[in-house]
Amino acid sequence: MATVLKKADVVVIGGGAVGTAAAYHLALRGKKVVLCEMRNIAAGATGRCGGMVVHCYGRFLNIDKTDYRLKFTRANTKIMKEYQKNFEIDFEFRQVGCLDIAIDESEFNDLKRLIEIQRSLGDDEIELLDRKETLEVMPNLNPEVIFGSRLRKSDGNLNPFLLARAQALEAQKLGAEIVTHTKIEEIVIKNNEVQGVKISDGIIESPYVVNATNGWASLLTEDIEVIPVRELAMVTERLPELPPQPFEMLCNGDFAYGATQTVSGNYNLGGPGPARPPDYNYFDETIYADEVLRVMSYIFTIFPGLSEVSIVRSWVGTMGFTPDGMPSIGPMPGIKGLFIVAGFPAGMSWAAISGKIASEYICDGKTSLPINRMNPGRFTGKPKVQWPQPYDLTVCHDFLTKGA
Amino acid sequence: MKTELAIIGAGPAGLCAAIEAAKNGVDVTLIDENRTAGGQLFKQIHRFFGSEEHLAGIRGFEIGNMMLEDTQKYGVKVLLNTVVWGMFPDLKLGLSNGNMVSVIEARRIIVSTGALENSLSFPGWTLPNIMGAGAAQTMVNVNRVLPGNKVLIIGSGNVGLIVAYQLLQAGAEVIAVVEALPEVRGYQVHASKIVRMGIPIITSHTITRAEGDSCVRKAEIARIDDTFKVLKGSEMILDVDLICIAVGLRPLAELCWMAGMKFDYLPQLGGFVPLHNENMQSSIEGIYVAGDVAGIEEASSAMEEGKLAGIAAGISLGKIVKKQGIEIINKAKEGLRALRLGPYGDYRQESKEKIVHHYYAA
Amino acid sequence: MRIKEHPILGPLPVAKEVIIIVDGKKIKAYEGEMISTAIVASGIKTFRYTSKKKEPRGIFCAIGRCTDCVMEVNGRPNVRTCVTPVEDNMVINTQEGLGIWENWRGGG
Amino acid sequence: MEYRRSLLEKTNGIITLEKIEKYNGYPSEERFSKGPVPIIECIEEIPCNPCETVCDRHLIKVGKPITNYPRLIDPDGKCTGCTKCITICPGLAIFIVDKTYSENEASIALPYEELPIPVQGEKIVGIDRAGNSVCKGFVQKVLSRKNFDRTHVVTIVIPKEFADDVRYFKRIDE
Repeated sequence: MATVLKKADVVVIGGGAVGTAAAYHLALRGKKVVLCEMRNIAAGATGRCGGMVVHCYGRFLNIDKTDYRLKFTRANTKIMKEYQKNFEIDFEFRQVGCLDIAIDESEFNDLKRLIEIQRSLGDDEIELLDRKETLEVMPNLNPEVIFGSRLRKSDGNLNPFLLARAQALEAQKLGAEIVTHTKIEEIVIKNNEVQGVKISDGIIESPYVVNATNGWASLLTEDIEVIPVRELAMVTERLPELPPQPFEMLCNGDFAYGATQTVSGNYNLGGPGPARPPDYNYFDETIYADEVLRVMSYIFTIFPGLSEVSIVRSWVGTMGFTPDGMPSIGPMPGIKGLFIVAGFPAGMSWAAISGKIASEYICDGKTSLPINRMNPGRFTGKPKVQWPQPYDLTVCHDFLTKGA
Repeated sequence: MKTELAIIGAGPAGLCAAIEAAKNGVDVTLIDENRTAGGQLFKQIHRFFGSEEHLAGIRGFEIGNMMLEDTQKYGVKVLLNTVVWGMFPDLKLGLSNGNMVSVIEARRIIVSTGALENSLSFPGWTLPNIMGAGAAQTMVNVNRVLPGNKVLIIGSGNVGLIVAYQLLQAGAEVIAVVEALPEVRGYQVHASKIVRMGIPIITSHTITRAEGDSCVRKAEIARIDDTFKVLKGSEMILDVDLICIAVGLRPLAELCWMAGMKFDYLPQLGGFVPLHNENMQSSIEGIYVAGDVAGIEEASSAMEEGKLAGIAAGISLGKIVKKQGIEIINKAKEGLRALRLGPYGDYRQESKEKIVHHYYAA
Repeated sequence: MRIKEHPILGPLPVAKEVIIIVDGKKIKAYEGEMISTAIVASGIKTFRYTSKKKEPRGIFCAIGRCTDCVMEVNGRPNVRTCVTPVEDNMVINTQEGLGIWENWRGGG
Repeated sequence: MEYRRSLLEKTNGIITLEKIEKYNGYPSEERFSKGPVPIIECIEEIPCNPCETVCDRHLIKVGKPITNYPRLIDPDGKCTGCTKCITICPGLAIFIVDKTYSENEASIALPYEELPIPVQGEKIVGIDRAGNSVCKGFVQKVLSRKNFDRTHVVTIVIPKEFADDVRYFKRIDE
């Protein structure tokens, strides 16, 4: 029998923005929390993303659930504003707006239709801008390529490292224990009830486990089916703030290329980095020359000024998608004590509220917001989604937008 | 663009690797981000140590000129003003020259990107005219401009001692060389030379503060005990207008990290060093490392390691007959062994053996 | 100041004179030499001021690695002056913080 | 600057005659009486042997490995004072002392790589290994040969009793 290293009320797996949020909110409710992170705080997707806060990510996929999604992302923004009042670390959250750019007439018409649906579902913020209006908001864009855009002024960005570290620090102040460089070998379940987690030198006993490992979630809990998606990211040298400064651009449908300027002036650039043949390993964090050139040149067609700017570093991050594009947040059906918070294409817009919901469920058995549409077990028993191979952009674009 | 052997960094190691490989029929592309090749050679106006095979007794920049001629003689393709911004797994290199970006594919790669000077933090350390000793050496010997007239040097290793002498040669007044440990770190001959020329070497002392505005004006040094604690009351204020930091170098191994090489942490060789075997093959098939990037030593060892890597790459490409190649390799290894002896060499030999051991154990 | 005569390197090599404009002042330079060389030769030690604390910074590594010597060159900030050669009537300004991008296509 | 003296008092790294005698050997007065003698002040096992290879009369021995302490092997005074060893030494650690220069004077040939180059007959102050001025003297000869590769050999003449200590000089007018 493996030795029991320690006992906890809740073990949170994953040291990203979502895991540290869960740890904080659970500690806030007086729970004895142990957070285990395989590498270091924010070493996974959190530390590799552009830090975008986008209240309604993507286009067609789940457009019908706009009102449902806005409840969560607006609540998320409210919580982050509270954080800013009493957290020691400033995680640089700013609402500078977000432009979702149409690069041809058909995309512009799509945006027009999408906005009508969004408005009909109570979204009073979203605005449609034609080319002139878009260029007034962000003059540095390439007029020959821009057709128009969708603007939400309440979107913004933040420093993802600092968000995760801020939540982790506040959780520690409330007694939570953060254990890094500790890989979970398995979630220990006996007759469908969580006993704790197994790590290299023993067991941490706990009646509750929160799986907040996003892209890696299915490795610990198969049936929840979170698909890892490889994203390439780059950062430029520091530039003065570009007035006015809505940031991130989503274009080319759901396969977003993006550019977002941080508080310290660097531009974070991002784009899809499909896994490579022959083995299509989505966790492959090495970088390939052709994908760096592709993402750079695509963004430079949209934002030509950046082509005169030096790229300082490039890296790869692993996002988590679910087959239907909605996150998986909720108790794992059939396993008492296992709570899932994973599958976020836009994690920074959901992290704080997901952590709070996890703590509500574990402490009160119910949640302040309805999580019925995000039941982690909704894919159990269904045929596993075969990610289209070879994984090329156009095929995946249709796959994601039209659903499995 | 394709090449058989791409070499990144045209310093002593890169130049020797290129020459040795090209001399034996390998198609070599030597890449360097600077306008001229040579790396540290062209700021080293002193004579090299070692033996005849190490070109001892010849000044660094003369050796540099000789090697530049050899690169032309043996048909090495030299790409200057070209930055390697990425080393990718399938032996591909991302190049940029001006705003022209391209990718070159190689069958073998040698990384000889050299080293960067360590800095030292103390109140005021970011003031203008507080710079690396190697930086001051570059300004004086390459750019022919004297950044300051009253110089304080921190660190009494060979770099600190040699730069003190070379600043004096350029007409500056060197106020003192300050060393934290109780004894001088560099060669006695370098120390004797500057002491007889009136430059005091103050051991068991360190810099505790620097003051200035648009340029450093004052430096405070103080005695420290063997736990590096400042002894109150031992402070001295010196009037300076240039402070040179000579507290060691570390390998410039970003490309090695990017390619996913395995590393070892060896402070005696400058910190994180890419694992390699006795023929400079790194932990990634087809990629070799040579010179300071594979562990901080001096230019003479960098040259020998360059030869080693150049020939090893040539053999593995099938372009150099094994028997003949092995001869050159053994000669280079003898050269290295001779350099890694004595109080200044033993610890390097031991560390290098540890790296090779970890290479095979990894 | 420039080392006109050096015991080992000999006299300064002959080079074509060029003029660079540093913070509006004309300064003599020699073709092919680095911007930082001409700047240091003219007695200037501060190349930029940091954005947050406005502290003066100058050359540190002189091999193009540390970016402490960056200045605005021909309207573009963050140019590493220790590895960028001078050109005739180059306009060079001490960089304040992140600098001002003048004729930048991406400019606001 | 008043702290100059206090700094000099604290200096470390001074090479001493005892160490030179121990590692490189120091000529006897009897050997000195035969003419110019190269003095090698290289007391560490550093990998270096150009002094051995440059001497046409093979009077300097390092051997294998090249970290051996260099030693002059010239009991019968074959050294002609050609000064090749002085200018090849990467550490500028070889001097030629000739105590037969005159009745109470000795000459010291030492490597010089600074500007301005001294002129024959110039008045100088003899400096010892610790940087102290110990005596007066004059510049007897300045050799500036092409194959010396920019190291000049300056021979100074000083009172004989300082010949074992003076290893540098400064001009009087400085």
